[in-house]
Amino acid sequence: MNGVHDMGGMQGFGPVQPEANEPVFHAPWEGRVLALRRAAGAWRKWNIDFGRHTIETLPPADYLRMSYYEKWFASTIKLIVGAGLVTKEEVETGRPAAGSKRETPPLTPDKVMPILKAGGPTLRETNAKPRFADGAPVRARDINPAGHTRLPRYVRGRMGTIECHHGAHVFPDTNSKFEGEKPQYLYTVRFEARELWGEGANPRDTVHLDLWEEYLDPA
Amino acid sequence: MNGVHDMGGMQGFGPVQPEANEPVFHAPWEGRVLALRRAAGAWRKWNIDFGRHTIETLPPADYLRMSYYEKWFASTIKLIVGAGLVTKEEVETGRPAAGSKRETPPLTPDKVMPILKAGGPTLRETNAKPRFADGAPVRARDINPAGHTRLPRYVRGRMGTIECHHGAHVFPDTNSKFEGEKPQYLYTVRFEARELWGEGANPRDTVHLDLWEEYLDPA
Amino acid sequence: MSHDHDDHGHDHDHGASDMALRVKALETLLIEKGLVDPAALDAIVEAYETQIGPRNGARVVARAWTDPDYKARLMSDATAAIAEMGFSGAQGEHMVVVENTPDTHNLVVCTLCSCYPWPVLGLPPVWYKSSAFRSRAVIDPRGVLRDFGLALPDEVAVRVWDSTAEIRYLVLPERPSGTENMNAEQLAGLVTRDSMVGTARVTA
Amino acid sequence: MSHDHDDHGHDHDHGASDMALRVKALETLLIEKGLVDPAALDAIVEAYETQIGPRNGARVVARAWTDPDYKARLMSDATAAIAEMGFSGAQGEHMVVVENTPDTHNLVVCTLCSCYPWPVLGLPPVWYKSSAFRSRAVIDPRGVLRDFGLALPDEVAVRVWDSTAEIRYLVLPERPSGTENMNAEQLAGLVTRDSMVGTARVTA
Repeated sequence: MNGVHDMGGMQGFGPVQPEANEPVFHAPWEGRVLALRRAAGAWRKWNIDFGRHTIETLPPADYLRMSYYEKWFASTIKLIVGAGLVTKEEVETGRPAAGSKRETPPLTPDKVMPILKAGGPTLRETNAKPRFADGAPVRARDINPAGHTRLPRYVRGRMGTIECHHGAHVFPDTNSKFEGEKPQYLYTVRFEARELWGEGANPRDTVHLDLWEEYLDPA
Repeated sequence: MNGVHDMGGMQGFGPVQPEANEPVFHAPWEGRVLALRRAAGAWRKWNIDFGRHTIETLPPADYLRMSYYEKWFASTIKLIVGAGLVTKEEVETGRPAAGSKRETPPLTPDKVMPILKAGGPTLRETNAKPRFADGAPVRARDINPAGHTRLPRYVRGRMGTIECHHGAHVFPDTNSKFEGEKPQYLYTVRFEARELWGEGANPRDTVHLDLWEEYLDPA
Repeated sequence: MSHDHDDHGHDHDHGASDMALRVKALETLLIEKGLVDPAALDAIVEAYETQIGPRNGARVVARAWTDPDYKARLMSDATAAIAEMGFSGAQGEHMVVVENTPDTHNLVVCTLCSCYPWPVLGLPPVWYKSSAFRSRAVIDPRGVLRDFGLALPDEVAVRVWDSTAEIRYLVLPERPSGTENMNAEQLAGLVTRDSMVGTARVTA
Repeated sequence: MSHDHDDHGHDHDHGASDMALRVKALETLLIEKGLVDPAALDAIVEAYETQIGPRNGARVVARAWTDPDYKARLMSDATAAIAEMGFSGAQGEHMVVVENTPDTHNLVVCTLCSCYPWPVLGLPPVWYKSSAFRSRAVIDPRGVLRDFGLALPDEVAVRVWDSTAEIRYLVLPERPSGTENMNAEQLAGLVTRDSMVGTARVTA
């Protein structure tokens, strides 16, 4: 989806404003949102790609206005309602529906550190051979899927060079739709800044993206 | 400027929602904003390109949230304060500063229809010959100016065909910065939808843009 | 798309009454400073409420349908031909007319702001200025047309005109069948604003 | 950029206290339904407040500066070398380390969301998640670095790493001169979070 989340190359957001001695959380509710999202995720009703797409499909003006944890909160509600863990009415009233069954949480305190330490690797075994060799020239495809994709607009149609591959990884475009992991080679592709931004760019500068095989054509 | 105003090709804003029997204005203040902008413009302190850029440089989240006339109102304040017609304090208090001189409005009722009927043509005489002939293949340049431009991102770097020229027109990129009208040939350029959006597009479809000579290279 | 922040809905209502007050305050200030003449403001509003609107464009279209010589002039120099009918000026200084045919459908948009041919169509409707229309018209024109209930067969080419400069576009829709006996005035009554932007056909 | 709507400023304050109430309400609901365990929530928050943060990455960097064999392992298989130090897991499953040199400066961004190497750097700072950083880092990295007070000469190449997949990047900054006699623990004290994202250098 060519959404407002696909920000690479936009201008007009003003300077970057670092904050001195920034705390991990600016208010306790931010940490609770992070924790709720993780604990609800332990029900395994969605995957990371679907979760990202849920944030991307927030109304665009809200996406720009909301803070990071506000977006997480809004998208968590979408996720748990969509997964049937809670109903919209329960979220609105703040109370379990009459007669609803009490569940047993899958994430207990003892499992927290093991789960955080394990993460969710996306590398998968494959028998396929990589289509592109290191150093090969490639062109990023001109695709404009309505759903989730990790091919940013600013490189589409542009020429780059394969730096290396990282083995086969879960493909977000299908995984986000629960259409399968479709693992395929993931490559680091180097683009000259001038290829992306024209002659105004410094000729020494490069931008590197990790792109799946399906995003690339030989050039 | 690659701002959020440069929306061509974005997705995720939902369906277009026509309104049955839409009134010219949805509230009287909308008409007053239109009129105030026009009447303030009669002081000739800015031009249309600078005016457009003033809207484009509203904070992006506001740009998406505000209605059309809210944007006009916010940008009109920026324009009249920036031009020194009023001060920020006067806008905030709603009262003329103590001792400020009372002006004489340049736009009187009798001039309204003549001015609206005349408009502001942007065609200019030129001795130059057009660089591109009808039917010539061209490529839109990869420029990313920080200021105002009328070359949308979605055609940059893409191949098109000259359909015709419209004579020399005022160049917005310089006019918006009060750096001169720099009139130059304006061409209608036809782009195949597939060149812009990839193989998913209908092979019969085309998108046509009016682009200044400086936006184009021979292809 | 769900909107989880129902409690933010009030911003808009709050915003609307707030806007009326703020605009009134600015108008009062500019009048007091002698920067604007309130009667001129009234005249501008009245012009767009009563004189400059899509009935103008409908008259141009109807005449083109009934007067082959006029149509030829309109297609070769739209600005002059439209001025013949008394319509000209702001946001219509340089006009081009694009003609729908059985093979080709035209759609007008302004992706960068909301440019629109005011002298012939008046001020643009909210949907024309919406992010949804501005963003999708160039990448998914057929989807946009479906939002308007217009399903075009794949065989009909869609030409999208993105108003990136000061050229303004008016679509000359196809004259509907069954209107052979109608005069220009009657025909003008059939021509809708949307048909002249390209989001509708004219029906008899 | 001026903001004409000062009266909308209240939204944010309103929003913040409102958010605390809404999050609390959701947490209470999920606990009552037995969907989440409040002690698990506490454990997650505590992990990111006390254990998972940029001191981890600083230890990796300091060891790479002082242990050539470790550095070789880190550059060839960062995930394994970082796991040696006890750091692994969510948002750091597949790590790559990129090294700054006198000729080359590396900068990490995620233009599509805010991907960041949590096990070594903790949760990302607000600026990393901001539209300003995400948008500009790829088109104007040198301007972004100037916002951080880092003016790079044209001769130094800038490599931007856009974290579009599940590979996470850690910048290995240059070891500052004058630190020849410092041990790994002392060196780790010099290494800032920003230096490992690429928006700062390490200074002695």
